[in-house]
Formats: sequence, C-alpha cells, structure tokens
Amino acid sequence: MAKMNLLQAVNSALDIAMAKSDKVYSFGEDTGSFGGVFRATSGLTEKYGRHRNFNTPLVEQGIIGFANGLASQGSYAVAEIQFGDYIFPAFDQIVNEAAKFRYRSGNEFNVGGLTIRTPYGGGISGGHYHSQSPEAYFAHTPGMKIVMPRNPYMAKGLLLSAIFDPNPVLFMEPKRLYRAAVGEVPEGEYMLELGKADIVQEGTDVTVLAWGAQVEIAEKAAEMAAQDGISCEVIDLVTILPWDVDTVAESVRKTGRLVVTQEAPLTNGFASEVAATIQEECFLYLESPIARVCGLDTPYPLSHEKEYFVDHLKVYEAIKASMTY
Amino acid sequence: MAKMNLLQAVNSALDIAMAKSDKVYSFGEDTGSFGGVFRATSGLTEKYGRHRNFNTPLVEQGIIGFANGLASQGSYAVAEIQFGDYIFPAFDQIVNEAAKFRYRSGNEFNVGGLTIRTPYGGGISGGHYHSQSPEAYFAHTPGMKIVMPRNPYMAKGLLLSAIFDPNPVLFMEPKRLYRAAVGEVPEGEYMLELGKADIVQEGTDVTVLAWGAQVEIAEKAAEMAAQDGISCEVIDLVTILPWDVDTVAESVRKTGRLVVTQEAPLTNGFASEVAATIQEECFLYLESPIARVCGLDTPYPLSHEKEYFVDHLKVYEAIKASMTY
Amino acid sequence: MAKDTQHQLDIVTQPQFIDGSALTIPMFQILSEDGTIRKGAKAPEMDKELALKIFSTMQFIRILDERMIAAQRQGRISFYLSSLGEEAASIGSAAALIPEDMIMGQYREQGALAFRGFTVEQFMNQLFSNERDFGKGRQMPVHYGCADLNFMTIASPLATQIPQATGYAYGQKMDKSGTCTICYFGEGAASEGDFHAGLNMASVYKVPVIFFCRNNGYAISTPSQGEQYGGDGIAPRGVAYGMKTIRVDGNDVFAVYEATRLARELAVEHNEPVLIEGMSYRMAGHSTSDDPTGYRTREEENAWKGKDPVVRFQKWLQNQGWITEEQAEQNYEEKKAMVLAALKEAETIPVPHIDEIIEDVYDTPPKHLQKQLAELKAHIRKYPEAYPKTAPRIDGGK
Amino acid sequence: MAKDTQHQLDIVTQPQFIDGSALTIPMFQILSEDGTIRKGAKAPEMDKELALKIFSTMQFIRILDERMIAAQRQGRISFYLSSLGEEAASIGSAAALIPEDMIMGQYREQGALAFRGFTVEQFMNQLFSNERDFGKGRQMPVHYGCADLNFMTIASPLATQIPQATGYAYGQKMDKSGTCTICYFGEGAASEGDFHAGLNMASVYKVPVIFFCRNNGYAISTPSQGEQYGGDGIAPRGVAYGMKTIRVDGNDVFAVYEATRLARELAVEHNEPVLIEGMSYRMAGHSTSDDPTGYRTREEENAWKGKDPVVRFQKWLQNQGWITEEQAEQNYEEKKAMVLAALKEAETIPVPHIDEIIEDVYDTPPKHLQKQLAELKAHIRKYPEAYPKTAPRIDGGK
Ligand SMILES: Cc1ncc(C[n+]2csc(CCOP(=O)(O)OP(=O)(O)O)c2C)c(N)n1
Ligand SMILES: Cc1ncc(C[n+]2csc(CCOP(=O)(O)OP(=O)(O)O)c2C)c(N)n1
Ligand SMILES: [Mg+2]
Ligand SMILES: [Mg+2]
Repeated sequence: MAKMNLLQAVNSALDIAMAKSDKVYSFGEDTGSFGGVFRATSGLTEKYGRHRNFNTPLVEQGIIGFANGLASQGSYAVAEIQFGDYIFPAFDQIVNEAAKFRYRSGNEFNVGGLTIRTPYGGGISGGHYHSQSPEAYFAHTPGMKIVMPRNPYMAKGLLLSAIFDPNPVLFMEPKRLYRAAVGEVPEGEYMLELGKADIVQEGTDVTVLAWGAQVEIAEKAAEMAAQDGISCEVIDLVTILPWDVDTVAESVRKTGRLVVTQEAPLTNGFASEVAATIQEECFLYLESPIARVCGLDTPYPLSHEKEYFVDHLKVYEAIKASMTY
Repeated sequence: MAKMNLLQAVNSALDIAMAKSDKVYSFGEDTGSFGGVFRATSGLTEKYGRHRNFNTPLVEQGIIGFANGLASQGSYAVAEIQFGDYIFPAFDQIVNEAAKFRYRSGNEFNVGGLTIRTPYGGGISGGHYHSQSPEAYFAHTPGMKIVMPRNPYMAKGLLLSAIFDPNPVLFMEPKRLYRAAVGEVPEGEYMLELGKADIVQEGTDVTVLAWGAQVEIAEKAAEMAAQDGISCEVIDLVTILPWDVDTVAESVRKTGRLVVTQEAPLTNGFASEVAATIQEECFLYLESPIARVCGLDTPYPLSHEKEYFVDHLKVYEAIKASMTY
Repeated sequence: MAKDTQHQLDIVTQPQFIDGSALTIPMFQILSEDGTIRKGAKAPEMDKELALKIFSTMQFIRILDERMIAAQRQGRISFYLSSLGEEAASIGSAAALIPEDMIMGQYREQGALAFRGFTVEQFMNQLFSNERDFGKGRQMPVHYGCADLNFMTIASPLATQIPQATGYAYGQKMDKSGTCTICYFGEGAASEGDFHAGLNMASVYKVPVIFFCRNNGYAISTPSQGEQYGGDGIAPRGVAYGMKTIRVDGNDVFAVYEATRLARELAVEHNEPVLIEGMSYRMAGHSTSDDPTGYRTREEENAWKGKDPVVRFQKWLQNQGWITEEQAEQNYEEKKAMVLAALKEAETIPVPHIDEIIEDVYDTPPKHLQKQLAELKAHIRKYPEAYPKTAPRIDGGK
Repeated sequence: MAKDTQHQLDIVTQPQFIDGSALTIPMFQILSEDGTIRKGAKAPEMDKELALKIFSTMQFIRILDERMIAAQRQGRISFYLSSLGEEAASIGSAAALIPEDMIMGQYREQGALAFRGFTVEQFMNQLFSNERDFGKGRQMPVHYGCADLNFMTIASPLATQIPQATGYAYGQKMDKSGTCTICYFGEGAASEGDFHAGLNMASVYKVPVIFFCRNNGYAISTPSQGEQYGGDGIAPRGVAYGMKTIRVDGNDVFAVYEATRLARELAVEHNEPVLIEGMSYRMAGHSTSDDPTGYRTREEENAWKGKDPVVRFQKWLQNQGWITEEQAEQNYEEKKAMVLAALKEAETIPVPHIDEIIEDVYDTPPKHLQKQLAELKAHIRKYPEAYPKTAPRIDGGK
C-alpha cells in the first residue's frame, strides 16, 4: 500500500498496464514526454519509449479515430481527451463508430481495446469549458461502457479493468479530486469489477446515489442528515453504463426513498434514467418521489460556480425533503 | 388549404420563409438545385437563386459551423443534415457552440437565426445509419430547442416558427412519414407555438405520450385499447426542449397512468426524462409505474427491424399492463 | 536568398501571394484509352495469371453490379450501390497489395474484396441480410466485411475510416508486421474533418498507410469541382501535409497498379504514408436510391464511356494475346450464371435468429439486454403473425 | 505535354511521386530584426499617427500581460493568458482592417481588441468576472467579446470559429456590406477538423474572409514541427484549397500589416478568401497554468528574444524620429499606472446578480429555468453564509 492521490493512481494504473502488455499505447494532446496538462501520463515516455506514450496533433476526432483503428488492429489504445468539455468533436467516432463497431461487423471486428480517459467536472473555476460532466451524452449509446471513479483506490483498479475490458470504455476522471483525493492504494496490479455499484455507507431511511466526485458530496450530506437522525444508505454507482440496477433497486426497496445527485444539468441527465428505472422497479416501495439534485439547466457559469455547483447543502436539503414528503 | 405530404409541407415552409426575408438561407449536402436526397429543398434555387439555397461540401461540422457564423451575423441559417445519423460530426458545433453562444457572450452575440433540419427515425430498411432517433443526445443541452412534428400541418407551422424563433432550433423530421403522411395544410404562412404539447385525443384511463412519427403508433395502440374499453389520452409532446411539463402532468393527474413511447433506445432516452419528472410532479396520483416503450438498447438492426421497431402492438401491450398493474 | 535561422525559411521582401493554382498535379497514365501503352510509358511487370485475375475480377464485379441493380428494381433487395466505371481503381490497387495488408473501404470497393477472394455466395449473403452474412444481417446491403480476408467491415458514416486507417497502420508498424493499410474514400468524403485528422496524423507518425482517394466527380449530386472543393482536387492536400503524393488515371488499371505498388514500397519499407488520387467517373447513379439525370447530362456520361476501364484493359489483353474476345464473352456468361444461381440460393436463407439481436453489442450480453430480449420474445410469441421472419424459429434456438 | 480532356489535367507517363516538400513557402519580411527596412523591401504607407497607435497598443498589451500574470500569481484572478512576443501579429493585422470588419479570435489576440478601442476598464471587468463584464462573468478570464467593436466573444473550444468565420463572411458578402471577417487561430488549432471545414468551404463559396494563423511554434507543450504536422506548416494547405496564401514574419509588424492590407483587398474587392501564416514564437508559457521549462530550453527562448516585435518596431520608430526612447519610457509608465488603477477598481466590483444565472440561455428564460432559479434563491436565503458573493444582494434585484 502507498499513499497516492487520484492522479498518481491513474498514472500507476497506466504504468502497470503498459508493463503488462507491450500492446498498450497511451496518447493524447500533450500527453507525451510532458505527461499531459495534469501530468497523468508523466514518466511513461521515459519508461516505455516515445512510441508507446506520445503526443497527438490537436484533433479530438482524430485521436479517437486513430484509437479506434489501433484498437481494431488488436492493440490496447488508451486515449486521453484533455478535458471532458473537448470530447464533442470526437462524438461521432465514439457513438457511431466505437460503440457500434462489433455489432455492425457481426463480431468480425471490434474495438474492445479502446479506453478513453478524460477529466471531467466542475469546482475548479473552469467556467463553461473546463467544468462539464458529459456522461449522460454517452449513456444513451449501447455498446459503450462508462466508468467514473470516486477516489484513488477505485480509479486505479477500475482503470486497469477498463483498459483490459473487451469493450470500449469511457473512463471519466474527477479532476477536482486529482490532487485533493488522497488514499491508500496497492502498488501492484488489481482490478475492480465494472458494472458493480458500491455501497459506501449502509443506512435505512433513504438511499442517496451518486457517482464520481459527487460521492463525497453525498457522504457529507449524509453526515449532516445523520445529525438529524436520518440514516442514509450512500451508494456509488461507479459504472454508468451498463449500470447496476439491482443494487440500487434493492436498496430502495429497503429504504423506500431515493435521492440521486449529479453535477451535470438536470434535464436528460443520467439521474433521470435512474429515476425512470427505479420508479418502475420499486413502484410499490416508494414513500416519496425520487429526487434529482443536479446542476441547473444552463451552461456552467464561472462567477456563479458556487451557486451552480451541487454541494452537500443542496443534497442535504433534498434528503430532508424526501423524508418529510 | 391544400393536400400536402410532409415533404411538401416542409418545402412550403422553406419557400414562405425565404420569400418573407431575404436573410433566410437554406443549405446542406445535395440541397442545392437538386433539392436534397429527399427533395425537401427542391425548387428553392430556381426561386431564390443559387446563393440562397445551395450545396455544401460534405462536412457536417462545417455545415453547422458555417451556419453558426451566418446566424451570428444576423441571418437565418437553415441547415440540413442529410440524415439524423450523420449529425454527430457536428455535435460540438451544436452543443458547445450553438447552444452556448448567447450565454457565454452575455448576449453580445447569438445564433438565434439557426435552424437545423434533419430527417430521423426508422422503419425504412435503413439499418444502423439511416434509422436513428438522436433527440435525447441533444435534450441534455440547455440553450437548444428541439422540435419533432408528427404530420404535414404541424411540420409546416412548426418549421416556420423554428426558423424565426430567436433561439437555435433542432428540427427533426420523421422521414418514414415524408411521403406517407398526407394532410390538409394551409398554403399561406402560419406559425405554431414551440414548447406546447398537443392533446391529440382526450381520454380518462391512461395517458399515452409520444412525439414525431411515434404519435401515429400511439394512436393506433389507443384504438386497440379502446376496443378493450380503455380510454387513452394521447399527447404529442411536439417540443422536446424545453418541454411542456404542465400539459403532461395535468393529464397524468387525471388518468393516474402514463405510457411514454419513443423510437430511440431505452436507456437515457427522452422518455426517461419524462418519467423522472412526472413521477416527481404526479407522485400521489400514479396508480402504476410510468412505462417506457422504447427501442432496445442495441444499435438499429436491419434484418430485425420489425422486431426492433416500437410498433402499436408493443405500445398496446404496455397500455394494458399499465391498466392491470 | 536570405534565410530565417529559427524557421529555416527563405525570406522574401515582396508581398507575393501564392496562387491557389500554384501546385497543380499531373495525372499518371500508362494505358491510353485505346488500350495501348502510352508512348514513353512502361507496362508494369505483371504476369499473365495476375493480369487475367484482375480482368476476371473486373468482369465479375460488372456482372454483380448489373444483376444486383436489377434485383433491387425487382424488389428482391432493398438497396444496392454499383461501382460501374471504377473497377480499375479498386481492383488495380488491391492487386498491388499482399493479402495480409488491411483494406479499409468506403462502400464502392467491392472489386478489392472480390480480388481478395470473397465468394459470390458471401456477397449474396450480405446483400440479402441472411443468417450467413458475416455481419449478421445488421447493416444495409453492400456493407461487407471479412476478418479472414483483412477487409474491414464497411460502415455508412463517411471518412471515419480515414483516421482509423492511420491508427491501424500504427499498430502494424509497431508490430513490425511488414504490412500496410490501404484506405479508400471518395473526393466527397475528403471534405470531412476526419480526412484532415487522418492524413495529418499519418504524416506526423510516419505510418505504413496508403490513402486512396477515388475522385469520381460526384458526391451523390454534388459535383466535385467548385462545389466540393475550390482547388485542384485532393492530391495537393497530400503535399500540404508533407506526404508523398501521386495522381493517377483511375480508369487505367496499370497506372493504378503501378502507383499502388510503389506506394506500398514507400509505406512498408520506409514508413512513408502516401496519398493516391485516382481520377475516375461514377458511371452509374450514386446508388439505387439515386437518379443522376436530375443533375448531370447524358453527354457527360457518354463522354466517359470512351474511358471505360474494363474495355480498355480487355483491349490490351487481347492485343497481348492473353485472352480472346470469345473467351472473354464465355467467361462473362459463366460468371453471370454463377451470380444468378447464388442470388437465388441466398434469398431462400432465413434472417438471423432473433437471439442475435442482442449479441455483439458488448462481448457478452449484459443483464439488461437479456431482459429486453426475453420481453421481446414473449411479445413475439404473443403476436407471431406480426413478426413472420423470426416467429417461426423463435424457440428453435439459433 | 498530353492533356486529359475530361479532367483538364496534364498527363505524365512516369510514376513520379510529388514529394511532401514540393511546395515550401517563403516568409515575407520588411522590417529586419535590427529595426531597419530590409534591402529590396518597402515600408508600408503608414502615417505617423497610425504607427504610433500601433506602437502604443503594443506597449499597452505588454503591460496588461505582465501585470495580469502578476495578478494571477497573487491570487487576484484565477487564470491569465499572455500574448508576449506575438503583439505584431494581432495588432499589425487589426490595424489593416476597418472597424466594421468582424474579428473572430482564438484567445491570444488581446492586441487586436485593444487596437479596436476596448478600454482598460473593459479588459479588467472581464478578467475579474464582475458584473460589468459584457460576458456577465460567465467565462474564464481572457474570453473577451464586444458587439460594438465587432469582436466576437472568445470561447475555449479550439477552431470552432474557423467555419463560423466562413459563415459570417458569407453573410457579409450577401449583404454587400463591403466588409470582411478576419479569423485568428494557432497552428495547433489548425489540426482540428473544423479548420479543414472552414477553409475548404471558404474556397468553395469565395467569401471575404482572412484566415490568420499564428504559428508560434507550440500548442501548449506540443512543438509544431513534426509533432503537430509533418509538412511545411500551415501555408501550403491554403494553396491546396485553391486559396491565395502568404507566409509572413509574424514578428514584423510591417509585413503583417502589408499582407493583411492586401489580403483585405482580395477579400473585399474580389471575394477571395486568403490564408496568412504568421511565423512567431510564444515567448511566455501557454497560460498561467503552464510551465514551459518542462518542454523547451532557455536557449531556444533566448534566441527568440532577439526577434522581439515590439523592440524591433520601436527601433524603427526611433530611427524614423517619430518617438524617442524617453517618450516610449514615459508612455510605458503612464500606461502601467492606468492598468494598475483599473485593476484595483475592477476587483471591487461585485459579481453579477444571481438572477443572471438563468438569463441568455434562451432569449427569455423558460418556465423550468425560472423554477430552478426560484429554488436556488430559496436555498441561498437559507444558507447565506455558504454563498457570500450572491447572498447579500439576492433580494436587491439586479
Ligand atoms: C457522415 C456522412 N454524411 C453524409 C452521408 C450521406 N452520403 C452517403 S454517400 C455520400 C456521398 C459520398 O461521395 P464521395 O465521397 O465522393 O463517394 P462516391 O459516392 O462518389 O464514391 C453522402 C453525402 C454519410 N453516409 N455519412
Ligand atoms: C477543442 C479543444 N481541444 C483542446 C483544448 C485545450 N487547449 C487549449 S489551448 C491548446 C493549445 C492551442 O495551441 P495553438 O492553437 O497553437 O494556439 P497557441 O496557444 O499556441 O496560441 C489546447 C490543446 C481546447 N481549448 N479546445
Ligand atoms: Mg465521389
Ligand atoms: Mg501555437
């Protein structure tokens, strides 16, 4: 075990993956010897050479197009998109290409070796274009897996799974926690199962569901609620696609209440999918409407970031409202 | 009044808009003198000249980028994307640019003059890439309006509103109905309000919500249900963003039941947003879970199109299941 | 001339704009329209066997295209897309490769696939979306693909395969495989952002990829010159990316073959990506959904008939004494019979089992898809008459 | 040479690959590094007033950049991005336009905006995201915009403004406005698909647009040559698109001015889009978040100091007798004081009222946004101490 922050955990996963198979390649804008603007890939060029960890020209659609081709050739392509906000030029290569590659070819070809890493989320004074949480844009896309770790331990184990998973994976890293989240992480290789939600804290009164950086907000809100005598079951969804309906539904059947929180805007966010599915699965158990605590339906504003941000106070209020419905 | 099919209605709206203001431009792949692969723009070059209705090079990101610039200059830019399936290369220009143009500039600039027309949907043996219904991908994007007409009358009135609406509008045309749907349409100018759902058929037992080409499927299912003595209130949502929560909620408060149907895959589709919102708005009124009748969570398959397609039988079964829950 | 030390650039003191026509690239031709070797040119070193295989593939593709357009008109298949007039481009280039080289096509390269050995039955199974289709009937007709033959499955979104080809070739280079990737696309697709991405990245990474642009004058109804691009076509872009580039007569199978053979050497032996622009003409409509009389003249079409790549090559073969007109005619009839037989057979084969609908979305179907399939099957059992293609076999296993 | 009739192309009979270096474009320079006019060159016809306005803007931008980097280090603003070393490119080109021409920038063209008349207060309001910012504090520092000055609001996604510029210019052409659009971008951004789209479309539509590529050698840490592109930079691409193209010394304000002036003529009078590549160097880090010592050497940076565009121009002005060193020094101090005063003022101005959070998403806030705002305000009223910037004024109206 070693103390690592989330960036170091990501770097360690990449290092182990590249050591494990020389078919693993890491690339993106500025990710070469410089190590990326966040330094997630630093040291990799020195260790594995400039052909295994390298810079790309500045073209996201090209990065993912290239990665798709490389993965279809049988390599493990680990592509970094510098910010989640800049993933949209690659949207076609992700939703029309990567996600449909195996199906459309009848399994003659696949891009299972593809992993897209991208930092996402707000709380860093990034304004419109360094703050978005675009997971829901991809969650409507059969064929993709989407993973969002909440801490260094999860990040490393999940990223290793993502790289070697035989399906294309979008791995979204909570940049607010890159340096802020520090924890004990095994130094060697380990993998965590994709598609499994994680019960972070057991409770009986209300289920609070979050993913990525929002989990610690949910935990903080649960702590406040505990002061009021409310027992929250906090669940980290971990994988957005395909998601673990059973774990969430089972919890809600127990608590009768669900608060879902996400950083992204409310409308058609992933919280909506969760609410839609759970009201179906748990209809007879629900004691109050499923609450979604989300970003406003506006672009991400810089000077009102504090107000826009889905903080623990907002989640706490939603928990209370759910209890007193 | 004249009998028009949906294509003719679209063509008529474009014609009227271009006559009304010489700042209206129409363009897209093959939309010039040839009139587009569906012929929605035919005759416009002859009438308004090759500088007002023209071909573009084959580059969707360029089409919308160009359209954004033209709209920001004060023109009405009506851009056609040849198939909804090919809108993804323009995703960045839509969600990061068009949708955020006004907000990010503090209203110094806007692309309110932008309208994106695109045919969408299945049922035409188009397989993966000529069948998708991508509305949900855009519905997570504050700043956009999304409109989906169900018949020629609605198509013309809504398209005229969309073109002159001071916000960017994505106008999705149900290509399965281009020639199949024929109806009485006023020959002159008229506009239909964006953001208003339309109660197609009143009923008391269950609300059935659909949009675009799926409305006629819902109506057919409602007819079958009527045979069983079930009274359906059929609502056409018309506008996906911003959507008319009140009309739907009011109906559900009356019927106590909601079936939502969409062509697109289930997960994180717009039906999920509707279900999430309505369970919140109508919690105490719901007598059965809100049902979503949607495409499977797979790419759109050609040889199993009939099975994949959300037909009236599937909607009818969902209505019955909702009644007998 | 003065030089700038930092940039290593020549310095000029007059504001001379370089004109858009500063770099116009000539067209390489060996076989002239009358089937003779052009003066000064040299026929490639090609033995009789290879020459006849190329010609035989050309004939086959002509027949396949003709027959399938007819089949579409008869309502037997939903869609078809012919490569009429462009056979030399795809077949001549494929012939210059080795079977291990990867082919990534746009959709009009059936010739390359046939050259690789895709059988007439395999073509038909795809065209009829039956259960023997490698693609499991999921995509529209002409979306062929075959891993064994190193032919990447065709997909409709244009130009997406261009940066993918660069990535594929990167893997080939790293694996020291001694192979390359050829990537075909139309001059229309070359307007897409993915084209720019793919070529620029190939130039930066120096990968063994051959970009083969089929410039056939049209993208559906849009003429290339002046409406698709304003310059001298696609070839000058290769130079702008710092890439070896050649423009060939795409209707001249020898020029195509020779250029591709040399390009392959550059690619595989020197890791030099190459751009080939093959000038040709789409003699048929864009697809069976298209009617070109709406946007071009008969005269134009007729002018191109004189450049027919198959006729031209046949003349050369006859002059060479490697085939007679009668032999060619006989081969044609034999192939036609074979195509018709395969067509009849393929249309009797059922569509894939309904269980296939959820396969291959992921490597294995996750729970939610298993649930959706179970619900769908229960529904089909309830209304078997509404789903006649799958209901009868629904409980018979795959 | 033989010609192909259909394509109007020269025919060659040898398979000659055009080399990637076939088109290398020289660099236009007037003012040499020592501030004298290069032999054979001619200074542009520029009166003293304009020359001094350019110089004064250069000085102002230098000071602004310096001061704001310092302010960022002190934690007074969150982010800043300097244009050190590239002042001649943005200011020299802006000076060759008329105020009605539209400017679409990337983010390093504060010089063009200052030349247009954006006041120091206006700069500061944006940098401090206060309620006087035209952008209502919504975007990060340096994302300026001003409709009155025809300066399109900067946005972070790279290259998106390139096809937009083509569209804007299309509107200008149709309106017979007699104006054009200038579109700035970096050599890194030129790798994006949107670059390809924008230039190709401009070439097809023949619109009055000037594409101005600032090639400053780096995109954050990625060096341009060999890692961003494999060819001779950006200029040859213009030629490939069939567009008039020129490469200039971006550190030579005269070359930039003259090239832009002529480009504007081509654009406005002949509807010829033009590509200008200005060769320069990003003397500072990419932004305050960047530390260039990790990826380039001091020697390289020092070599570029000798090419400083402001020093060079000042030398010429002094030689010309239009300014003295003392005057320049005094102006500098005055501007510095002005900048500091404006900075102090701007940081005392509050952020926009919370009601603004839902404005401008649409032309008017729809119901769901009104509801979300009402809920947010109720929440802030409950926890005012958690939202100190907006709570105190929450019920005071805007
Ligand atoms: C991204 C995308 N946009 C649009 C289309 C529709 N489309 C199919 S083929 C075609 C024209 C392609 O022309 P070109 O690349 O020149 O190839 P050709 O058909 O001439 O062989 C178009 C516009 C598509 N398939 N994909
Ligand atoms: C679409 C997109 N991708 C990535 C980024 C992150 N990014 C911001 S600036 C930059 C480098 C730009 O380099 P260049 O275009 O050469 O301009 P310069 O900074 O050198 O002036 C990058 C990668 C972005 N803003 N937008
Ligand atoms: Mg073509
Ligand atoms: Mg740069």
